[in-house]
Amino acid sequence: MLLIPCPWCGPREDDEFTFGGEADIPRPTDPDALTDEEWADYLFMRDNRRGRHREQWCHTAGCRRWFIVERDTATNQILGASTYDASP
Amino acid sequence: MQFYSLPNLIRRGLRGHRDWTPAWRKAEPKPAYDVVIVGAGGHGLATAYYLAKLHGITNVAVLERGWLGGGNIGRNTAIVRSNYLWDASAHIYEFSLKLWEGLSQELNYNVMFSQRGLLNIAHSEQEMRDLARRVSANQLNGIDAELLSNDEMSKLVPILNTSPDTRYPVLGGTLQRRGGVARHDAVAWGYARAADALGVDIVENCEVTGIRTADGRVTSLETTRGEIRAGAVGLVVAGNASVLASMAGIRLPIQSHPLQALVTEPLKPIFDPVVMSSAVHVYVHQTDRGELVLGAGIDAPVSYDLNGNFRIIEHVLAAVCELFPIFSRVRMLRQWAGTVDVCPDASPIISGTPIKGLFMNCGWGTGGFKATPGSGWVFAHTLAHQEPHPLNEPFALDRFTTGALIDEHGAAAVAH
Amino acid sequence: MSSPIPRRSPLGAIHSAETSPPAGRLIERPFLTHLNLRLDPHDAEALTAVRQIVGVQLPRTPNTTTVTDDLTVAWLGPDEWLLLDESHQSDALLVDLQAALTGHFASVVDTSAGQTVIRLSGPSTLDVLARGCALDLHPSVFPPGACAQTLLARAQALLIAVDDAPTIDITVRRSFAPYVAAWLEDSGRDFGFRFPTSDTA
Amino acid sequence: MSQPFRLNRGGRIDRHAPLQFTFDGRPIDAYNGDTVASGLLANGVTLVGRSFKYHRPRGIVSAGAEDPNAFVQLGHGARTLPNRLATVTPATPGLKVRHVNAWPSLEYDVMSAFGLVAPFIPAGFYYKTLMWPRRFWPLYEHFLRHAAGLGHAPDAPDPDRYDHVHAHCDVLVVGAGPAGLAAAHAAAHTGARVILADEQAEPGGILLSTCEHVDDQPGPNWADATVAKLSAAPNVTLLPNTTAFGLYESNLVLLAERLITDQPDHAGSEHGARIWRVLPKQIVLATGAHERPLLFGNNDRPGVMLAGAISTYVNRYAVAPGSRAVLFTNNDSAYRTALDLTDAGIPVAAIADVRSDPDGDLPSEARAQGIPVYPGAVVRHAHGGRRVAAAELCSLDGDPLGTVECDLLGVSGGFAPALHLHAQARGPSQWDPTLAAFAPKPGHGIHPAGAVAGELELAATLRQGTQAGATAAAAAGYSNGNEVEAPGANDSTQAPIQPYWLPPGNLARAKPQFVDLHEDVTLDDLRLSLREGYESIEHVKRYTTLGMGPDQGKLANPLATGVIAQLLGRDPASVGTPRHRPAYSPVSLGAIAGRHIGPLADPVRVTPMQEWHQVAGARFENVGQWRRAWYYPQPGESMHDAVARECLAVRRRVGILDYSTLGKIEVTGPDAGEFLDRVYTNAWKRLRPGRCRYGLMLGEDGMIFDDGVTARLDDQRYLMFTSTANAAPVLAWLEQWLQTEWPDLRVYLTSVSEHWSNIALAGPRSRDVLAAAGTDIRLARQDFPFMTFREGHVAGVPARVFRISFSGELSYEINVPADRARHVWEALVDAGRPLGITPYGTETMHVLRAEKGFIIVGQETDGSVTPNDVGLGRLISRRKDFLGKRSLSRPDSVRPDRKQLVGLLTDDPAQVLPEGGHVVDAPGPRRPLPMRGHVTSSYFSPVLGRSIALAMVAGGRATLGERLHVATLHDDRWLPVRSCNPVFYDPQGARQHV
Ligand SMILES: Cc1cc2nc3c(=O)[nH]c(=O)nc-3n(C[C@H](O)[C@H](O)[C@H](O)COP(=O)(O)OP(=O)(O)OC[C@H]3O[C@@H](n4cnc5c(N)ncnc54)[C@H](O)[C@@H]3O)c2cc1C
Ligand SMILES: NC(=O)c1ccc[n+]([C@@H]2O[C@H](COP(=O)([O-])OP(=O)(O)OC[C@H]3O[C@@H](n4cnc5c(N)ncnc54)[C@H](O)[C@@H]3O)[C@@H](O)[C@H]2O)c1
Ligand SMILES: Cc1cc2nc3c(=O)[nH]c(=O)nc-3n(C[C@H](O)[C@H](O)[C@H](O)COP(=O)(O)O)c2cc1C
Ligand SMILES: [Zn+2]
Repeated sequence: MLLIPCPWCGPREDDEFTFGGEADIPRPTDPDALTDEEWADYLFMRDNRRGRHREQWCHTAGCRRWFIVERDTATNQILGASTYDASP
Repeated sequence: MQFYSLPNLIRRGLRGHRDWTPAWRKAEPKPAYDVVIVGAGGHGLATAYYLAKLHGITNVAVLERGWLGGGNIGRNTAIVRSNYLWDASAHIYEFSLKLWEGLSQELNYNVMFSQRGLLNIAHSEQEMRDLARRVSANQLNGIDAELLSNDEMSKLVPILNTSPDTRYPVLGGTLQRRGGVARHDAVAWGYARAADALGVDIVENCEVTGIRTADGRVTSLETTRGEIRAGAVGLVVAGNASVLASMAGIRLPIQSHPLQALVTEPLKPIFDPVVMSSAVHVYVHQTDRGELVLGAGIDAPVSYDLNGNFRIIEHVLAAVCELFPIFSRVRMLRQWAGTVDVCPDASPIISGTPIKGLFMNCGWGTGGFKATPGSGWVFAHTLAHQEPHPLNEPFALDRFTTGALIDEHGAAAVAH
Repeated sequence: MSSPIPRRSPLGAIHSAETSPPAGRLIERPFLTHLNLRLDPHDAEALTAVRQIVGVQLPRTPNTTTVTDDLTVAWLGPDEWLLLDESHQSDALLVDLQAALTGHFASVVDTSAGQTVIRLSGPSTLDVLARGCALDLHPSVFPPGACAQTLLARAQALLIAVDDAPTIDITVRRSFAPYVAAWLEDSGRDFGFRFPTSDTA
Repeated sequence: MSQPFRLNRGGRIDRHAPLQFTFDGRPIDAYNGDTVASGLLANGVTLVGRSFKYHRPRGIVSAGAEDPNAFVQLGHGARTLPNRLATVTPATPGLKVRHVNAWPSLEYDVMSAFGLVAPFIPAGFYYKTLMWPRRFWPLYEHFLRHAAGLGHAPDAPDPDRYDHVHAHCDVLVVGAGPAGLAAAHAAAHTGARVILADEQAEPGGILLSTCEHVDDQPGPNWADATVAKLSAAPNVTLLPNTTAFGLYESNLVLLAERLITDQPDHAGSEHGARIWRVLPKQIVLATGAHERPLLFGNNDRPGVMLAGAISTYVNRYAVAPGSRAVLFTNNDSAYRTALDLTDAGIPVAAIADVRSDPDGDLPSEARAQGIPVYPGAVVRHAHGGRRVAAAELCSLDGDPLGTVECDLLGVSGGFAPALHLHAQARGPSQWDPTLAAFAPKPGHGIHPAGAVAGELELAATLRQGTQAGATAAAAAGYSNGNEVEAPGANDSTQAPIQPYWLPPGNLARAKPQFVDLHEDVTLDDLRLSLREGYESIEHVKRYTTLGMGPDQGKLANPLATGVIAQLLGRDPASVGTPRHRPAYSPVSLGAIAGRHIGPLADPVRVTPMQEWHQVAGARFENVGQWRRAWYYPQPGESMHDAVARECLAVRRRVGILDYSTLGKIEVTGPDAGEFLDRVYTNAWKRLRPGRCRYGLMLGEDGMIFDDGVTARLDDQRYLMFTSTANAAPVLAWLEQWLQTEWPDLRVYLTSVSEHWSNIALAGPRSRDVLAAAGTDIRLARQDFPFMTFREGHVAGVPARVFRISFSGELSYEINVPADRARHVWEALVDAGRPLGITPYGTETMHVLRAEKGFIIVGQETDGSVTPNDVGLGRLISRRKDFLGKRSLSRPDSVRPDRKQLVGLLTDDPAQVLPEGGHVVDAPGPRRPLPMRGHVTSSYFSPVLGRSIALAMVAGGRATLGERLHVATLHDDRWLPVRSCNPVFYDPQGARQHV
């Protein structure tokens, strides 16, 4: 069980949250301009890092905000959290 | 290789079992091999075995960072079946199931493959439709599959709560009689022993830390026991696939998640078949030792951490007690987790890569134990010929570019 | 401008029944006006407009409420609030707010019929809730005036600490109300909590 | 005397509360305060079970949760409890205790024949044999299965309930021995919130077993006084009978509280157990240590016990576990047992001490009492069958020192800290050479104190406990803990232990020597395992099953580490122990499931019309958590009849459907239209207020994710309908894009699914019904055309009415606030009665939409279907980007032979195709047979008087009219069909426009 630090509500148990996968995968501004390979890279390829991992979480059962958590995926230690606009 | 048999057991028993020799040598790594397999899990060891046995390639090393068989093969719920929906999956899993049927004899190691039958439960009309669709596809693919009513389910597993007013009513289900379970550790040990006997070096406590390439071709591996040159490299590291691939600059469509399982204390026999319910993420069977082995769905977040997750266990056991009311007073003995490598379409990747000589076998996620023999067989073929066997051709990495996914989430739903 | 048509709360007749003290009370508070308010917290003008209508500031501290005689405003998110109005002037409040916020990027949505409030009060309140709520509701952490959206057993709920009886108001979605009520009844049984009737007819 | 081995003084039992339980039917007299084990011992019952593999006779080894042998079955029927430890089960009146794993009786167990062939069935024998003939495996397996297992599962559902509590505290103290009590006391003093849990019924730990004094009073008295103080403190929760069984990440600790009702024969429906889910700020671990057994021949004979357990039985339970004892030790603590025995009048015939010169306080005292001490001596072999009869002593060099008669053989190989919880969370440990065991490294969120920290002296333990309590409280923010003074005790000194693992020289040949008593793992098994290359401790475990029993090797693993290290000539630290995992002691599945079973298994969600449906006789269908009316059979009607009647009613007159479960999201803000443009395949900005449009939502992979109608309420507000199952996922999906990718879009999303109930009126007379129910909305076709919506009142209730249709008929979807929906529903039914209004359920809805070729997401689609595949390519806008668009031009998405939606008509109009059945070009016996696709929906259409089906068929649209075949599922038949346009009824769509 992870305690996820919601930037607004504070640490809460993980079943209040939805995991949203790796952060920092911006949607391409012009998908039509991409090759199939580039599109596949955006769509499917992931770093899936063992260690420091920036990821998206949503406090689904709470404030419904999406935010970013940094976590060590080898130990599940939470290293920090930040909001999308950085000003909660 | 010392032959395992009852007479030999008795003969050596009379001498106090003093002259048994190691099942596999503790090999020291040589500077170079024709083929290096990374990962001494079931798939890696099977690959090495078939390379040596069927393709005559014996200058092979299997490198394992820890003790062999300590990855997912050592922590899975051991369910074996072949009733997959899509043709490509059905063919490779059925091929694998046929290998299972002679595996103990092939390896001269009793892997206790037990075809006790496998049931999938449908709890809703849509699930019933999905199961019917799968049974129909299985039958036309030559895979044994039966669609069962609630009554028939109840006859096969009388302790299943099939009354209509439970929270998860059992509307019906499917049966694959040839499905079952095997003794998971024995599979790793059996392949290791058989591969070793054919000359394969199994190098434990040897972690791969880097992959070297030159001119777009893999040349050697950096390991905690020195550099090892390789003609070809097969990465078969399950949950760690992305980590290894990244050493070669390759990104994979894989996310690693913890998957939980648990066993109860041993009990006298209660029921025979394996029972699975994908809607409530439960699968359960009773082992030959008498414990109930229970599995769950994956933890949502990506993680390589092997600690158990109690919440998942709570959910699973609530569903289990609802489906099997008499289990309520049985006790959980131990729970653990593995790291599973999940592809977006819940199908594996058995494929070459943009780097010549570097091959991947991963993405088996929550369901690769059953594929161990088949996967090793086709991967050995792929490594030996430097091109895929028709059975694994659909499982190439480029399907994520073309979009030709083999989506086993949908109607097949059940992952194990 | 209340409608002549009788309303039905998700827990039906249960709401009128009470258990005798001291064990505690478990009642439904049906038919409050629930308004979901969204606006940009940086829009000072909009904030003022709202305050003029509801009489209090919108709480800006996460997980807190502001309260007037018959209105509670609960923080739901950095740009989201729930207005719980007991005055039965639902339409008026909705219309006034919508009018006041015209021209602002804001939304006021009536969710009154979609949720209900279950009030739990008495010395064992926190013991009952601890059976299904993972939050630390100890008064040192969750004093009167605090609120939190969280899970209660397997339902989402908004908890509001009302007073130090303690009294906790639990706002749940309509279709989850029977489950939550049954769950509270089961958990509260050991503490004497009971809905005396359950004729939801 | 009924309890021949009951001492006539002392003990914590209540001699005024006698009770009787039975063991295998035999009455056993005992007292309140006894465990089943102490009761059995008091009555001279020493044979309590048979071992797992060889079915050897086994007795009680310990007095606690670490026992490898004392597994029994409690009670019978639905309330039976398999595999419970006699050593921790309180004796209660009438309790029925039975042995496990022996047949026909404990004394004469046919399976003990396994003992005869033991030499041929060593660890892992089954891997080497039972392979031929191949087809015999099921037979072998049947035999193995029946030989294995322990107790029996209950034969009926569990009548008990189980409680769950979430708890928070500043300091959780696990273990209420001297260390834990002192820690709790110090922490509580600071005002911190403290929880103190101990698995035993009585707090006190080792103090209850020994004769030591604390603060100048007998240990038990001090424990009682401290407990009294703690229970009076408002900030302390005391939990006896509560085992901490798991320590997870985030410092989540799971406790299982055994309630008094956790007895097989209790009546009523009280809780059987309570699970505490504790999130403490700090943890003090004071779980003590487990005594280590020693190796010698027949070291498993009943009567061979841990020395500390002997003290416990004597001092705590006033039971003499034997009448003449021999002790075998490598440390001082067994001398304490010798003195306890002597005190109780039980002669100690010999103490064999591995150490050449035992000369501490305790050994000296024992010698002074005249107990024969053999230095440098070991037990080589235990004689006796169902009970130990004598111990054969010899020197470390193997020289015989004589055989000493005894019926009790106490062993002590030192103490291994019970660091299980710490280790479960991967807390670091280190090899402590003075203990010859692993001890936890502090830090890592826990404060170890007492024996678990390797501290074996009482005075130091009390100081350490006090310190740990204060430190933990300080770390949680309560800093005045240092004011508490540690309780005092006599400082005694113990001589160091001399590790004794592998019996030297020839001694190791004595057979059999059990390392793991539960799993029947012998020294020879370990040897074999290492010899065969299974060398890693984890390999040894898996190959021999070391530590895999219900006791999880609490006694065996610490011993095995040393033995293996010595066999391999390695440092024990490098050998390690098998990984610790929850549960420390097993926990019942029902307790873990808690309340989430039966009626509270999972929320059942119903609409405001639920009771009306029930009264109307509806049958229900589960759709996710929702329970929806499926069809409304009238007396004597089959499902088929009812659905046919409902279908025709809609097509000919009018039907009414409760469609409240649909998801509804208000999309508000200046950029709402732009937002919809990005998430739907078609265009929205130009939709005029008051109008509705059907939309398709794709995943970024281009596959259909959801569909539904969205209406434009006004300039800046849209109302989106989602499918029932996707209500929550769609909202989450939209929020994710809005918040993470397009924060610049000024859009707010609010779910109104539950506020608005949705009542669908469908059929040619629906307009008349709506008018008759009373509405201020003008209903004439030109005033309120198809695909528009109006706001107004229906039956006096404010309503949003949508002229949309999922049946292809004239239809109104009437949204009203849920608190008045039932009123509106009844008003419509009343108004419609003269017109023959018919309530219909989801099944009829499915038939009607299938007649029109409308898809259901999740039935026609399965996550691999594009809009084009289901013939909705026209909904794909070319002029804008939207989620998933790029994926539609990938090579595989444009293959001409993709599966496409078609209709199928059977040659035999009465034949309804099996849903899920596969479509082939030509039937044949060949397997695998190439498949073209499958039937997604199949019904008998009453209005058409024939069967219809929808199917996904490869390249289907190009081949309409083709002859195909569908396989049946059960009887190997082939049903000939023709493909056709998937719209079977009213293909022009005229009826919905009227
Ligand atoms: C709880 C659980 C239940 C499951 N249940 C089932 C089931 O019922 N049926 C089924 O079919 N499947 C099941 N699976 C899935 C199945 O276990 C896996 O798909 C399969 O075992 C993976 O293949 P493997 O055995 O080769 O992997 P592994 O055994 O994980 O082998 C990979 C090896 O690579 C090694 N490695 C990793 N990194 C390095 C490195 N850098 N250098 C050297 N070596 C490295 C690892 O140590 C490991 O030994 C389950 C999995 C889990 C976790
Ligand atoms: N060599 C020796 O003579 C020797 C050996 C061992 C202990 N001792 C003496 O005993 C003292 C030990 O005191 P202590 O307080 O450390 O240990 P203790 O054994 O007195 O107390 C430990 C307590 O923890 C409980 N416990 C263990 N695991 C638990 C779990 N998972 N959940 C709940 N409860 C659990 C046990 O029931 C027990 O009551 C030593 O300091 C010493 O004085 C002496
Ligand atoms: C099919 C299966 C059966 C198991 N049965 C037992 C068992 O009877 N007793 C036991 O202690 N562990 C059992 N285990 C769990 C293992 O002890 C171990 O926890 C698991 O393989 C994961 O390894 P780890 O705990 O060392 O990480 C079983 C595991 C599997 C996969
Ligand atoms: Zn939050």
